[in-house]
Amino acid sequence: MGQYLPIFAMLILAVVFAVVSRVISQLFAPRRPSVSKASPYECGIVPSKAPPERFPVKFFLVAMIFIVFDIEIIFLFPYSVVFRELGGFGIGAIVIFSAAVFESFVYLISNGALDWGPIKHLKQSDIVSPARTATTTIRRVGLEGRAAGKAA
Amino acid sequence: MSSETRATGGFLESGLEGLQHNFFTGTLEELVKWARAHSVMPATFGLACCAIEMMAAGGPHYDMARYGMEVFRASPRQADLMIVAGRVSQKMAPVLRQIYDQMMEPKWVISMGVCASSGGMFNNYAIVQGVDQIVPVDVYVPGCPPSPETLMHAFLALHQQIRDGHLTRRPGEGAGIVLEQLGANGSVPVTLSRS
Amino acid sequence: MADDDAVSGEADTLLEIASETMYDMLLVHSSGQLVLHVERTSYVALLATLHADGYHMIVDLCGVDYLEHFDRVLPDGVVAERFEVVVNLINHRERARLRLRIQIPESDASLPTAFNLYAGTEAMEREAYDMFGIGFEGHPDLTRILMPEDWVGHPLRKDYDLGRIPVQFKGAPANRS
Amino acid sequence: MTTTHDAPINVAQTAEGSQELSSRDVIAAGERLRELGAVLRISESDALEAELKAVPEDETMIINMGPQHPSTHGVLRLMLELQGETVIRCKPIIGYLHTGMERTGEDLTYLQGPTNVTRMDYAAPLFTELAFSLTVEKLLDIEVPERAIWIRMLMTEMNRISSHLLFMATNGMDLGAVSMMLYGWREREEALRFLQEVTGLRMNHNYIRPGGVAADLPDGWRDGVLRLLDILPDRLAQYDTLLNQQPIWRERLQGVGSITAGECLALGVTGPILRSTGYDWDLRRDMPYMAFDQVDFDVVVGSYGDCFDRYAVRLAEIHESLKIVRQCLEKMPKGDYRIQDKKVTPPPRARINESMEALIHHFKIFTEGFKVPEGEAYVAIESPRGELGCYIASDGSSKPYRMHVRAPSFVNLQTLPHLMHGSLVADAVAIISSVDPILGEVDR
Repeated sequence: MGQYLPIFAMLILAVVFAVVSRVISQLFAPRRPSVSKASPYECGIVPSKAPPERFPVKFFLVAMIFIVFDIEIIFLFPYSVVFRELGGFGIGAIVIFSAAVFESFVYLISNGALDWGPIKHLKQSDIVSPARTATTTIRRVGLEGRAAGKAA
Repeated sequence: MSSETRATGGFLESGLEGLQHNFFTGTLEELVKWARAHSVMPATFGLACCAIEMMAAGGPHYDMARYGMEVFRASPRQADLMIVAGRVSQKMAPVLRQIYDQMMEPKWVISMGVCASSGGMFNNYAIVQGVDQIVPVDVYVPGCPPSPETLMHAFLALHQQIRDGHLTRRPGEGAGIVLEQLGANGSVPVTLSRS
Repeated sequence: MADDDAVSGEADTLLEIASETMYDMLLVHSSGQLVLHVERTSYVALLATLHADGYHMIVDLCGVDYLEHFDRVLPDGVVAERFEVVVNLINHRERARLRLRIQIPESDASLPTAFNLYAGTEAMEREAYDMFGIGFEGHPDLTRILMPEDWVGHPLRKDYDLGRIPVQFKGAPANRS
Repeated sequence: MTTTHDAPINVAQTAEGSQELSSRDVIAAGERLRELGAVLRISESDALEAELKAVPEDETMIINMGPQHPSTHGVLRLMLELQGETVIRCKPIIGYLHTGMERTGEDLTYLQGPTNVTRMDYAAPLFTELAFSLTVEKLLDIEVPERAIWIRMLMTEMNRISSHLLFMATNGMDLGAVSMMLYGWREREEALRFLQEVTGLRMNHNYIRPGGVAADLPDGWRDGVLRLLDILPDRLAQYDTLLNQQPIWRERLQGVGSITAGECLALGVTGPILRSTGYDWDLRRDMPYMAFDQVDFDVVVGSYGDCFDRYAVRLAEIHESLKIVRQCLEKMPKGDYRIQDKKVTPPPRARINESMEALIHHFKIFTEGFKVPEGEAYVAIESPRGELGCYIASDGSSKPYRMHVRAPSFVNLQTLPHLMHGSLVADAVAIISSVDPILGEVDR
């Protein structure tokens, strides 16, 4: 039991600090609610119509992808604590498990789920390439274009 | 918080301002004022040429970070100082007022440059002649544009003002009860206090 | 409309001094620059000719209110009106600039838009409308651009009060609340 | 302690009615096509295809990238119609910094004019002063002495360097490279130090006046210039290593907001944006003014016309300006820094005590101002953002009858709807920063 004492102490300290700072700032702060404070911040413009509720599906797609990989990490945590005792068998199991998840990751990347917007189709062309640096993309046109005399 | 809008009610309703000034709350008040003075976060409200000098004050050479102010918060929710840096046009006035209203108390305003303070050299139809017609201003900074050193002198003046201000209620200020008194043109809020 | 002789101004200045023409419009040399005085009716046609001749960019379009300066120097044959729209064009190949001055009467202050040929004039025409009240027929979005939407009057007109607040000296009764 | 009194009643609401972006089913078909990027007369079939591809109304959201926004370089307000993260339509709404400078210009004499116009483009104030002074000198038909021409060129090129350094700083910060802001400002302070040594002010110098410059170069100005010429090149090399090899920097800029030369010419765009499309047009070289024909430098031109090209063009233009500054240093002639014409230039202060005419001239020039013959003129120079022109119509009095400044940013802003069509919101920030508008000169 004794070995868990520091963890409990830290837990209590964290809780106390959170509660105290929350309560004090709540109590000490001057409270002057007003209509404009309640209205959403639109860069200084008083919003005329309510913000829409419909959100495109792409945002939920990213959330789904996150959950898939989050679960993978959760399974890795307990493994990492006892991986010495499990030895070869443990490594084999984890490799199979992560290969399965990694396969879905590869599918996602190839499908372009994470490439949003115009960059998707530009990737193949040489517009977006490491070879193109600030000095190679410009060309210096000399003075041959200069008109002979002084134009009006 | 100047006396004009004294908070009413006790500790629970209006926090520190509801308390009477005595030995304990006095030291607490000093601590709060010290904390506020040294971590003022300006809202980016750069309008015109003064905004460039304000950014220069934030740059490495003049380094506003010495006074704990280099974090420019974009949204008024997280800012407590609005530096009106530049000339305020008639079209911008309601926007400025909306940003000011959306800032949380305690909040201060620095009117940077002569155009913000008094319309400057543009005494015409397009410019609000002095931003204090729209928002209450704490520190006026002269100069067109004020050099970063002048702006930093304004910061120090603001910090001094914060430290000299009153938070808890002083004995002479009464209970801060606000009544509606029927004045000449409609009812006028009056605070019952001696000061 | 204009025959395409594209006679450049310099060539025939030496010959007939009286009144040169370029694209059949009255040409004037104003401090070393070519200025064409254009009729309102033939404005769009001239723009089409100029566009074909290489003047493919309208650099600037602005209004001028000549309320207090009707007696300005104008070549004969041009009726002085209250408003004037000044259009600056540039020809990158021949490195030449050309300025068009179009007289706009106060009674019907309007001009056909140049947006269809030069898409860059959209904002400039909105500014001329906002500041002078000169309407542009066929403009896709003729609204105010610089002043607030509910602003009354056109500020750059000469009869528009500057709105100057008298400077308050110490002790002077300040009219601020 | 702020006195928070309630909002004054006359503060109108912030809505701007018909100037704002209206929802797509309200506006007419032609207007909708125009705002969907079909502004530059694409063929009917493409226009129809753009129309069909348009997304049903309720899936999109019109939001405000409003006047007070960290990345709109001042008080530019953009109304964006977003479908998820993709920008479908964009409408810039300007006027939030309208100062009525053209109207104020009509009440100031020609000597006071530069103080008013210098506050238009506050990142490069000397350029507007130069355009104003050149126009007045063309109206007066006077020739400025040789030394004044070269001083003006030296100072404006130094101002171009400080303006492009400001672009480097804000462009980096807008894209998240906040340390770029520190480096950009560090170099800009060096340039401002030299400008302050000569003109006495960091900004809004009022140094270039009709008839020459306000004061001669202080002695010891050569080491100021040489010092700058030594430290800047390797600092610019630091920018290269800091930014160019970063995949994030490349992905945020390459292929974003690209425009073709034809679209630029149709929209009247000039300056680094036009040059980034590969179209080499620079007023300093093609229609040389002052002494730019005796100075050799390169015009830098991009290849794809996207944000990365604009960044590269401006970075290279700093090197070109350094080249010009070095040549100005070597070829600086001796002589007067202001035209000796009594009617235009006030006499030196000491002369006033000695001679009566000097006193009269001084008095007349500073109270009533010198008279400019009747006429009108338009002179354009190459400012860091494009062609900056000043059109003055004078009625023979000592105040300009009409003073209009052709601001490059005002016209360049019209490319925003075109560049942003179909890009992400994050790209919108990169595009605004690459157009580099200065709202002081946009709203005048």
